[in-house]
Amino acid sequence: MTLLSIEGLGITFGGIAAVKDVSFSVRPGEIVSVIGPNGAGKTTLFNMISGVYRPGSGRVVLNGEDVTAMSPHLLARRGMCRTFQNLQVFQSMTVLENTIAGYHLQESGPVLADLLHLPASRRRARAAEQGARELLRRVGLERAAEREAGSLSYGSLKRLEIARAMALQPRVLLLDEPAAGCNAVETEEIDHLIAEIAASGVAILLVEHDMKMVMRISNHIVVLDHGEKIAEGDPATVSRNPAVIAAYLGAEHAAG
Amino acid sequence: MKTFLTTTAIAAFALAAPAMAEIRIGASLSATGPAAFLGDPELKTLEMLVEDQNARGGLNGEQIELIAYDDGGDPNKARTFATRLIEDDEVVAIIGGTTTGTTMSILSVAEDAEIPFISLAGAIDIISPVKPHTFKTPHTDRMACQKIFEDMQKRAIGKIGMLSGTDGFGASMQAQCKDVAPDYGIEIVADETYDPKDADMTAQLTKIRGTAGVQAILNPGFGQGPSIVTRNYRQLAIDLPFYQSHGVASDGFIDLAGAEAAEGVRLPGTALLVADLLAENDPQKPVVAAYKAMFEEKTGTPVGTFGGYAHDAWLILTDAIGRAGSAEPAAIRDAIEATTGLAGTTGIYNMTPEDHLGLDLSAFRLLEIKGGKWTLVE
Amino acid sequence: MRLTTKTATLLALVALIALAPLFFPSAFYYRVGALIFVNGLAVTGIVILTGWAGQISLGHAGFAGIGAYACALAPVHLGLHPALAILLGAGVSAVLAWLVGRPILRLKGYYLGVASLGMGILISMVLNNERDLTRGPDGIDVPDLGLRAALKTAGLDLSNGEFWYALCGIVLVLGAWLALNLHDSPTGRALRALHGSEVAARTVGMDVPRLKLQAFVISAVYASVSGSLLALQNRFITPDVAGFMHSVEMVTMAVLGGVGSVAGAIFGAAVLTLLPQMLTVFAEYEQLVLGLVMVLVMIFLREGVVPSILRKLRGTGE
Amino acid sequence: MSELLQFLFSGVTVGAVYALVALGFTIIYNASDVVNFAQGEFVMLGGMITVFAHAAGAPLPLAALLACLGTAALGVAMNKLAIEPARGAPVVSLVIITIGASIFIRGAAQLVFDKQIHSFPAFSGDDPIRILQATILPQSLWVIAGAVAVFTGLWLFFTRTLLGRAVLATSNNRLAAQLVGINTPFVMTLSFALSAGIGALAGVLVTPITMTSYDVGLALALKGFAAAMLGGMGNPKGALVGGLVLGLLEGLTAGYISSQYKDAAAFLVILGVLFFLPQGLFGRKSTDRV
Repeated sequence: MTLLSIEGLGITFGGIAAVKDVSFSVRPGEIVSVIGPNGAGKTTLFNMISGVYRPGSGRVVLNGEDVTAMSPHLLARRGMCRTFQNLQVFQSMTVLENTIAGYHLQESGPVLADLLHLPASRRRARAAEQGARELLRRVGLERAAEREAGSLSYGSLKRLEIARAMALQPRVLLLDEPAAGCNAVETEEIDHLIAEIAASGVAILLVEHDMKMVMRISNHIVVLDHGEKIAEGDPATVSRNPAVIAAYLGAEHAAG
Repeated sequence: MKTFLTTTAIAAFALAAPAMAEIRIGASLSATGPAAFLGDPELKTLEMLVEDQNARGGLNGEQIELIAYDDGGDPNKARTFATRLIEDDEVVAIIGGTTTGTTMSILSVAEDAEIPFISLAGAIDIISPVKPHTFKTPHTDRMACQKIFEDMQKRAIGKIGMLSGTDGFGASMQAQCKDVAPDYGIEIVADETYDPKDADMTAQLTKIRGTAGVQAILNPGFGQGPSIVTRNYRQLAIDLPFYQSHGVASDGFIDLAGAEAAEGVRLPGTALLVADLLAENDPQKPVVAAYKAMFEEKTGTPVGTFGGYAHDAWLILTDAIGRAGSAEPAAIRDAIEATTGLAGTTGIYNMTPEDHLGLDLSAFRLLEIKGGKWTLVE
Repeated sequence: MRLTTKTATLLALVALIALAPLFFPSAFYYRVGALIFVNGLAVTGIVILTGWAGQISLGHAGFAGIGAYACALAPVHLGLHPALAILLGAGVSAVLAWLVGRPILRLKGYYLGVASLGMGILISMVLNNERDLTRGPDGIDVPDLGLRAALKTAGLDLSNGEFWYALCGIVLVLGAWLALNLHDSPTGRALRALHGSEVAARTVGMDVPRLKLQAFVISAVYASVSGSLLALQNRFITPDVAGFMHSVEMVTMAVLGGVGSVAGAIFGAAVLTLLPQMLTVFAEYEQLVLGLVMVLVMIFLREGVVPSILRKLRGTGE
Repeated sequence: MSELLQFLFSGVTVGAVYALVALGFTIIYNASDVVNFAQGEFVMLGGMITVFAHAAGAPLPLAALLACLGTAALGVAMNKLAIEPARGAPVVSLVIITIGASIFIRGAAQLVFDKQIHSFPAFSGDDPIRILQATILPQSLWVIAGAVAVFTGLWLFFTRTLLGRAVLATSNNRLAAQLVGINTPFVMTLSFALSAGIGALAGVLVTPITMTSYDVGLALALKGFAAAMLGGMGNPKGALVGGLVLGLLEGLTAGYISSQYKDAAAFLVILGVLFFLPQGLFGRKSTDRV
């Protein structure tokens, strides 16, 4: 059963097609990775799926509902959440508060109750805090809970973003380079975390540069080059695909 | 620099030793801000007169201490300073309120504390209805309108256009003129406004000129606005009689508008502007000449109507303290109310319990600018 | 930890308000205190809008103007008790903020600044020009609140200065309490989150436009009540209360003291209210010194006085 | 018809004043993302220094030159003493610094000069130029020419010169600009000198029309800021067009609708434009990169 399906998604910037006619689908509990050389359009694709950009063409269907270009906060209500390649944590808030923010949909209520500090408001906030502390334990940040997020290391921030996204109890989680900039130990921790989340039935869509990690944890891989899907399949199939090899080699030649 | 030092010395002194056997008089003036054009000469006048009075031995044998604050034209600040003058500085009387807004803020504080208060602002509301402790020296804007309309009547002008500033001065006079115009058989057929900081008023003037039947134009306002209007008047070559208000009654207006553009402009002014033209037996002549000489020597800038208001407030206050022989607020108040035949720069003051201004229309003199000089129309 | 920040702020505030009169050299200082509290209230609203939600407004004095003129006009024209007029003003401000906020809060940074500036100028222009209603730039009398007389018959005889000091102090504590409640509530967290990263806030399900609008409306109500208290206290009000300078003053107070914290903002209000009173000894040099103080504070305590000093006290160990 | 023309002349005169002030904002904004609220004081200084230098005996052109150079030096001083020491502070703190600086300059001006209103003779006399029964003053043409000249200069500066591009690069990313070898402190100093100089030039050109006093800066800065935002902050074309549009709106509203609400009309149009074009008429479009 398909949870998220991407149907012919495309967008142009200033007349140049950044992403062109990309389709694939994700099932619950599945880890689907999108790979491709730099500038292949992976993050742009993510931004379209998560409602940050409005696609020029195509559809995004979530659990049978057309959610194309829907605002991210409405997608969140429908169970889709994401992390960001260039970290979007709430820098001046504490680690705990960052995570509690992920519980926003559960904890938010009438603003008047918040202003008056009514029991209902406190109850909601307390429940969110308990959940957040539990999540921080899961990602190994419980000891940093009261620190200002801006003071954390890069790897910790990556985990914090995942914790915040998990707080939504999403059905679909989009992770944009969760291991970028992390050392081997941190990468492995994140690796485990992702597998664990998928095992609980969450559909995961991943953009990642660390090929070893991608090959290790993905059920399905989509390869983009110059904005177009050039291959798709399980890790073994994709890694033997000549078009994929050419794209990566070509990219490396160009870079070298 | 010297005035700065004295003010600082006085202010510092006031903080250090709050109870001295002196007559303490308070002032809250708009020495800065949008009404600085009025407040600045007022403050300079008061400082100058206090110094002069003390040099001549003070009043009733006591030295006078002036505690002056700059409210920047902000009514809220003016109220705070009024409270400070009464509660903290313990003054026996207050001069000030450069604008109607600041005056109205000081007024209720002074009335509550039963401290005599002499305002330097124009609006008629300040003294009508009469409040026991509040007086004022300038003519009301209503009187300015009447003086102008009297002259228009003589020239058989029945339909006029008005172009008023949107500041307190312009807006208040605009309303008063509209109110009294019917008494003089005058109809206001065009009624336009400008912001005091506007750079060009030809659009409004063009509109007024295009209104059918306009026989003259009246421009209530102060600051640079009326100068720009006057220049625009000439630019558009409008040949209707042109009236300004007492808000521009100073030599600075002629300089700014240019003698050529200001030629033929009429306005109600005070004796101060035509000191040299006054008849020898004019009761205002000595006081006007003395103030003019003193102010111009001291500051190097020409006198204007507004400094004159402060001068007259000072005159009324010191006259009252002298007659009362006491510096008790209640005694001063009673003495001010009994002021009779006191010649100031603005006019001859005759206060009564029903009239806390004490001037009539005769105090206004209708002036016309001719060849870059003020002349008397009568 | 977070609880103590809130209680500490409130306790310090209550203690200061209650004990300060013991040190007043004269009754005049009740007036200064009451002004500090009125300004502190408006600035607390700015903390919510600017400090937490990260949205700037250069037109909030407009709401103060609505609050002030509601107290001047509603008792005369609608026969409303002045106390109810405060509520009416707050209600009108809230509705106006809601209507205006929807389109302008889409704008960012300076563009939001100029749009809110335009809104403020439109309000002050109406107050200036609609003479028949507002009596124009020369201002209008405001009726007596009547509470002081009521207290007197109940046996509590306060001078005018004492009464307004106490009333404004109580309202400020109340306003600070509400704001501090909000800070650690779900809504407050969401506001601070969207300040940190709007896009991340949206992806965790926050309805960003709605949250911004809530902050805008709440801060408008703070400004409005502050304007009402000023008008009732002065018994007279002019359109200056809605002027651009007053808006800038609010923002300056907040930033100077520390726009991120309620305590900082109230401190900023206290400094900028007291400063002109202290600078009178400088006479003509007053403006010069005022400008200099602002520049120096922002250079050396760039996050505002209170947060910068707290940070230094805690040490830069982190 | 002649009325319409007169309203247009009035609008263009006022609009050119706004445009000149608005143009002064662009350089500092482009270099530092800071809207300098002391820009109006630069305009005031241009007028006041000229007035007092002229009164002291300097011929008008020399007085004007002195005013521009003196104000530019003051701009540099402001950058060195107030902006540079606060580098890295939040933008809102920097804006408060510029407000503090403007209060300081105004306070100094009232001491050094005075609180009176001043003017000096128009460059080419006061005889109006008559076109189809409408008239315009020669000084208005000077102001319009000044606005166009400053606009052209800035446009060439930002698009054709290495230095101008360095200014833009500094604003885009200060660190990156330093890495590619741009001397960013120098760029900032230059920006303040240019902005202040342009402000002073504006003051010199407009004073024969608007007159000047120590406190004219604020009102001019406010209108100039609004004009710059209408056009799109940072873009010289936006400043020029924004200023002229604002002036024309005021002139036409005063002429045909209500002089009382002419400023209201201007701000309503600004609100309307920003509703459809959140970056102003010619502002750069920015997208959040995530």
